[in-house]
Amino acid sequence: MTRILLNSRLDDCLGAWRSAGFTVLAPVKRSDLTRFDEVQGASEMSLDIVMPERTIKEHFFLQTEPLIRYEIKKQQIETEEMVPPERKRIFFGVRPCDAAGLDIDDPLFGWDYKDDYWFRRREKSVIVTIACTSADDFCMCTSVGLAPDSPKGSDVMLHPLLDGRGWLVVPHTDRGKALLEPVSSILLEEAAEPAPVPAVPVKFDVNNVMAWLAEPANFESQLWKEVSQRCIGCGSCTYLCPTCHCFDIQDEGDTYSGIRRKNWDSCSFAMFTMHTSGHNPRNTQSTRWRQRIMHKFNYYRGKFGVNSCSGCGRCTRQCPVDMGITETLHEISNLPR
Amino acid sequence: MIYNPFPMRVVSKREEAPGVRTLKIEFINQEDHEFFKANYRTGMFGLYGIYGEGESTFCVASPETRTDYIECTFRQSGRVTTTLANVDAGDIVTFRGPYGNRFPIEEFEGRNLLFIAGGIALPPTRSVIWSCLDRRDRYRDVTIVYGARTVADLVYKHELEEWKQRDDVNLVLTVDPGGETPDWQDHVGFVPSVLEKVAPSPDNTIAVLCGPPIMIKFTLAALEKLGFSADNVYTTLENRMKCGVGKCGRCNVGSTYICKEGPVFTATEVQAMPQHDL
Amino acid sequence: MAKIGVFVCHCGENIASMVDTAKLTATIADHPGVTVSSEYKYFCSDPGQETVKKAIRENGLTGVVVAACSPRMHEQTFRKACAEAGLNPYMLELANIREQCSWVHTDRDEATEKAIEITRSLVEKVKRNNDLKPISVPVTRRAMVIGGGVAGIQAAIDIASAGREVVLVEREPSIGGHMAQLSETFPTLDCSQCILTPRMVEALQHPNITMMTYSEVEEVDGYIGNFTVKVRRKARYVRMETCTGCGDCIQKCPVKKIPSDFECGLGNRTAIYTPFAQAVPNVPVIDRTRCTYFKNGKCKICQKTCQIDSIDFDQQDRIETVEVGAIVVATGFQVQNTAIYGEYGYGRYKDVVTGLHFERLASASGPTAGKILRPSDGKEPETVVFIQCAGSRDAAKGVKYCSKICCMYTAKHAMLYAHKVHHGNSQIFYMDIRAAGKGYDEFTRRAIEEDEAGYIRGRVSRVFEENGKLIVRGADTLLGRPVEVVADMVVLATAMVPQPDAKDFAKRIGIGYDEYGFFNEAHLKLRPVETATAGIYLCGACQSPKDIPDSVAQASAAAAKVLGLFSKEQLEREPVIASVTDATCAGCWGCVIACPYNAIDRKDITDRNGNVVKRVASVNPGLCQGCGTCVTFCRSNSIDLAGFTEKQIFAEVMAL
Amino acid sequence: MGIQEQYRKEAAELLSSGEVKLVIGYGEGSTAERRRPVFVRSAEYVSRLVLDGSCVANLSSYLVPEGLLSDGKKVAVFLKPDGIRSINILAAESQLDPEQVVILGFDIEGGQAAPLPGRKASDFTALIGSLKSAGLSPELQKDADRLEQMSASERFGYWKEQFSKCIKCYACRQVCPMCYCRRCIVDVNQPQWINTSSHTLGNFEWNIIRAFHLAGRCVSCGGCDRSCPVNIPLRLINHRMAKEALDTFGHYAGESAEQQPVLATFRQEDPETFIL
Amino acid sequence: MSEPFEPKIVAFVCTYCTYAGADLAGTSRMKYASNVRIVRLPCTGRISPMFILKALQKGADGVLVSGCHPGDCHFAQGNYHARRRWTVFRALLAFTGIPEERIKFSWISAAEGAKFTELINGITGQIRTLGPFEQYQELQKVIETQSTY
Repeated sequence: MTRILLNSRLDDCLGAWRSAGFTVLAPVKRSDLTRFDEVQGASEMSLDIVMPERTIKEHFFLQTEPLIRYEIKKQQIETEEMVPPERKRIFFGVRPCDAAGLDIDDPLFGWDYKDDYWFRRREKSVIVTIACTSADDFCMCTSVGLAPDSPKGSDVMLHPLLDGRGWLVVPHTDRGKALLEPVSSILLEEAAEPAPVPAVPVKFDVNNVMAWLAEPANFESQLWKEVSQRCIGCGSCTYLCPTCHCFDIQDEGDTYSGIRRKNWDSCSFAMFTMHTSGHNPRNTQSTRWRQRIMHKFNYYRGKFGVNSCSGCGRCTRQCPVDMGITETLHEISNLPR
Repeated sequence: MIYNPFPMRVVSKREEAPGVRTLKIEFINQEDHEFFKANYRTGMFGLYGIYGEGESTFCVASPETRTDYIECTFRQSGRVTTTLANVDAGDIVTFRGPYGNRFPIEEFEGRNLLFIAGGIALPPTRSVIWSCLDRRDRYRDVTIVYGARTVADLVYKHELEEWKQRDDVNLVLTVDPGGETPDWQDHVGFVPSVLEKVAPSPDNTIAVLCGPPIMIKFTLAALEKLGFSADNVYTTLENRMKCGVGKCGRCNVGSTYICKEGPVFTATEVQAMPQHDL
Repeated sequence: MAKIGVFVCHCGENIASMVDTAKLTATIADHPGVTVSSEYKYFCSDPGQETVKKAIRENGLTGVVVAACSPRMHEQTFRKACAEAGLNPYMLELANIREQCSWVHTDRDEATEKAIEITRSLVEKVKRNNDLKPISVPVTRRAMVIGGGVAGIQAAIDIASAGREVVLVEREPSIGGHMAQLSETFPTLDCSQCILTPRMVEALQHPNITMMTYSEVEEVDGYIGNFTVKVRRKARYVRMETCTGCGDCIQKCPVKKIPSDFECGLGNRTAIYTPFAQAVPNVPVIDRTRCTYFKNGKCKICQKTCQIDSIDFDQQDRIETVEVGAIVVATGFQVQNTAIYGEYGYGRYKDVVTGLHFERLASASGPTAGKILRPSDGKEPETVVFIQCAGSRDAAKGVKYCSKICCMYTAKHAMLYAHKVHHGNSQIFYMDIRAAGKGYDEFTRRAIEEDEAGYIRGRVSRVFEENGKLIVRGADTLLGRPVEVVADMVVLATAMVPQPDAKDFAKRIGIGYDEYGFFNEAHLKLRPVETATAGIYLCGACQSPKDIPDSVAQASAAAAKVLGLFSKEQLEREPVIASVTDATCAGCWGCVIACPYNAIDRKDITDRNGNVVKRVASVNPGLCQGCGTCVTFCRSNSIDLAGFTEKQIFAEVMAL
Repeated sequence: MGIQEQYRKEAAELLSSGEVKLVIGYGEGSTAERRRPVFVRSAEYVSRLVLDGSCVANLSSYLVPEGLLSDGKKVAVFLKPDGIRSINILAAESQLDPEQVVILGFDIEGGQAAPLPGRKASDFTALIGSLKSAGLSPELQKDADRLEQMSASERFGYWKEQFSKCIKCYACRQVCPMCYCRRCIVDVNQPQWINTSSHTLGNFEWNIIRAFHLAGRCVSCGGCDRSCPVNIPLRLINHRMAKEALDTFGHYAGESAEQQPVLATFRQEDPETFIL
Repeated sequence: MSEPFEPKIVAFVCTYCTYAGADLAGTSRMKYASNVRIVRLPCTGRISPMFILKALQKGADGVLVSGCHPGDCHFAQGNYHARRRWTVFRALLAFTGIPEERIKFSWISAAEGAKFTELINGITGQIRTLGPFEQYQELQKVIETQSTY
């Protein structure tokens, strides 16, 4: 027997979770943009899209995170750490690629020094994924070893039913199982057939890519210049990426008081690695693009055993000049060897 | 949490060279100080900050043998360093750290030490130098080769004088051609070429090398020519950092997080990194 | 960090009665960076200033805020006090809690609160002030005067007599300008040449004046105190060094029928000529376009005639470079071409002439030897009609402005005519009589009352010929009826207009001009002889229509400005000037275009091998006046203004 | 011969004759509708060039950065009239020498690419003049009018919502041919005029100041608007600035390579109805 | 009812005309509302749009920008340049929903102490009626608070 959540019972389900103290976030379309935001009911959700333009990353790793409030007094400086509230949150309707992204970043935020801004939110959040039933030209999860229904990073995965009545509900973690408890009465227990997942073509052979990247000589390959020629050096691919995690720390305020903030930053930006001396190790766009690819498919894996890409395809989908990881990796994997 | 720095009080400020200053700062809170004393080892760095402007990364220039305070030396260039350069005794600044790895000076025991530094990169070397000189009996010959662009650009002039006076330290000073003053008694020439003249035998000698990228490149070549094994040459990398704790993604060179796996590396390790990312 | 001293002044009761100074002092004392905060009855008094100085010395203050009156009142006082105490005078700000607080508010709490905010925000500003040093610009103590009319001559003599070298540049073969063409001058009726020529000779003989006649300024480079001027010395074909001015060559020159410009075409000159008999220098020039030798390769009579071999047909124009510290522009005016008034028949009827023609006719040295004879037949005119505002104050056809001198010279003409042709009848059409000036109104009254000039208020609609007479038809607007005067001669009081090449010239030397082409002064009222370009001054009619007394007065004023500049070897300027950050300048040159003072140049940045790597804007500290327009324009924030830096203003605003 | 073939041929001739070192044009994108910038350095690759009604990007921005033109050699670039205007502004602001830019001009009419005669920016002066007379886009004006009709507070609410989406990825800036500054105002940190953090206030400041910096310079190519990954209607705000420059100062961005910047010049008789 | 709302008004003025005009208001002992804070600059040409944004961030409910009348600029042209910038920037602010009533521009000469007085009183009164510029101040408040999640 499997458990089913009917479309018609979704609001009840959300209600039960909210009564249990959860805040529910789901994809919401507003002002021509879809992103995760707090919802009260199912009608606010936009679930029938391939994926929202913005990832759920921004709810764990804020685009601008206040760290410390400071006030400069005559004899001393008063400070107050701005600790994120530990709020119980449900992310409902996450795509598997975005869920996997969180999983990929966990080791980075956790190694050695633990970034509580990430983990306080991470630990109190439950990820309810909906397996994909559609994909577009940019989806590439299958190329990075994931799939439209991979459970990586999901606490609960919902598989849309073939008959469209609702979802098959599959918990994948203890946290997921616990989440289903307050709604057990709402879920049906019956056999049901899930809708087929879309066929997402494999766009490159990731093993080929990894092998090529690991070869030190290829660091100096001409390919980097060729594939990055039209890159304009904006940060949209990094900011929309579910796994990119670079940041800057900035003080912001008036002359006496302000807030130290942790802000998204991007390895695409020219100033990112500029030394105080003026020396800039990555002073061209091609070297910055190389860093991005190398970091995702070579270095990160070396440190954390996983590639820093979950195959959502946003980098290409929203690239102003139609570039992206897919194209570069496709080029690499098709190189004659 | 992890980005919260220790408040520090400025004890004194010293003008080292044009635009270069040294701050001596001390902990305000006892427990912070205890943490530092327990964890600081020579070679580590920290983020020095001032609220309202931000943080900037430099090494801890004071040795691990003197942990009552922290000294840092920096060149005034950006927003943070410009403000730090203008603090006075009694002002409050911040320190986050110590971060990174260390020079394995226990392994240096019983060996000759060759310190090579250029310009503003004496501070990290100086931390190791004093850490060793304060336990002088554990090491054999100590040679210091220090060069700067001009005589005015030499930092820690009073300590250079002190080392010069010591019998157990061989101090070699040099300035770039054209940077000498009329009364300059020491060498004139670039560090690598001076080094080739004055370097001790590579046998049983550890070299510690700090300087700007171009100097490192030529000095490594000189050391190699002199017969130093790359495993016996240590250096520090000073990449741009924001977090200091392996998160912000800025200091990476290849798969190395300079802030966590560095900043101290052997020449062998440095040579294994992608050179064009340095 | 900063150690700021704040000094709260009571200004007797002026401030203290409305602002709680004790509260202000105490509140500010608690502000970060404030080391001293004290109050006193009068900080501007000697003991008050001593208190400030003592506090600076004893506490090693890095900045001072005096909360008192307007900086326009006592900024200099306290800057001086700071300097005397060893603090850079620019590390001072005045918080204006009197004029802009205690005097204008009625609620003590509100005023106090405001005073605290003003003072606090200036504390934050002064923390970010920088040590500034007055800018020293070396001054080449030699002036150039461009234009050798009466204004130029006066300016040159004044400067030279004060012991400074002057280069006087005149494009005609002789100095003298329009004044040399005049017969008598109003309001005294003394002979123009009689009073001018001694000045011309004085200028020529003055040991400090180098005269460059028949020369034109091609290019001006540099800035106040340091101009490099390229002057084209036009080929005279007569050797200045040897020519004695005997005039034999002129007598023998076979080309005799060239209409003379000086005589307004009423007389002739030769191909080798001096413009007039009293020319200074009295050295002829050969008009290359008319000279037979230059046209046909034959003649050289002048050369043969010259006993001291001063004719040199091989002379070429040459460019001479002169270094000067100041420039006086005195390039004068032109008479408007009255042909635009077809209805007045100028150009069609020989006896319709301009005022300047009349001057030549009335001049003792003129073509008629001072007799008023009409050009058509050389007869003495019985009736002369003068038409005023023939061009001036006429937006439709002429110029909008009043030419200022026409009322007076028309009155003068009527008088001269009456004196020379006793039975003559003069009728003057006028719009108003503008006779403001010493002795001017008396002068016009004299023309009317003693010399019986007939004044008809109204405009002339048409002048036409009938039976050998000129019929002047117009309206008498006072009587409200048409009038018709039968005249033998009509004199048009034409407008004074800028030199035809005035705009080009202004661009070449870098000064502004108005819609007509008159040069712009820096401030119409307060800086009337300066231009917006520091070190370049104006005098005479190149700035606006003027009579002789005004031109001469302005010339002496310009000379005084030049001598003021030359009173020191170094020019000290307020260091409130802009500067460019080379590293970030994108070289779009918006600042260059926007700068009202042409103070921004393009500068090449070269690498070690001397290759140009980029070009950036560069502010010339000698020219920058510190308005900050460039700073605001600059998109990349690559320019900043000392004294009002971005950092200072940011802090000031963010502390409010 | 269709326009695509014709322009491929011309590109090939320019390259093989050595007149240009590079042709910047459009190529196939990752989907059927998408076109992407391509860089062709040899005549043998001109078949990569595509020219049709989907070629909308203003490619002039590729001419400015990283010293592409510093060797004095010429580059050919596919440009619509908006791009040609950009060349004029870049020339007027001394960012490039228009003699180095060979224009393969085209326009899109009825969804199809149509050739525009001319090779140098100055060849298109009459065309740009006629565009100026035709006025700004009525479609944009319609959208702008919709905003203008709101109350100030509603309009503030609208833009607050829009700017709250901004992530400060700077795609708008990076894609813009006018944003060639070596250091952007947002990167100025002494003082930090614009809050770099991408909270709504910081985003508001950033987008307002960028629009101000584009006043009289934006050619309404729409690059920023299309590039914005979070769909902020930047076209409206830039259109508003273009309208102000045109209506008030008669300034149409990129009329000629000699045009002076609207905010670095003035006329004494400029209107000033709002000044008390 | 609480106390009537007192707006915060920041004025950016040139030192040669409007600042002098404000001084004249003082020396003439004219009276005006105490809500205005004056920032002195050499010339209106120096007044950057950023100043206005920063004043709003600091909670200004109204901003006044003022300088010499056209033709009277001490620096000859600074106010002409400023006028163009204001025209454009004002349009931009209005388009983004910052009410025109809150951002005022004026020419006030050194002789116009009375005009300065009237203007300050007028603007203060007008903005007092409009109330605080909460919409903008809200943006600053959001920054200062901890994120919701």
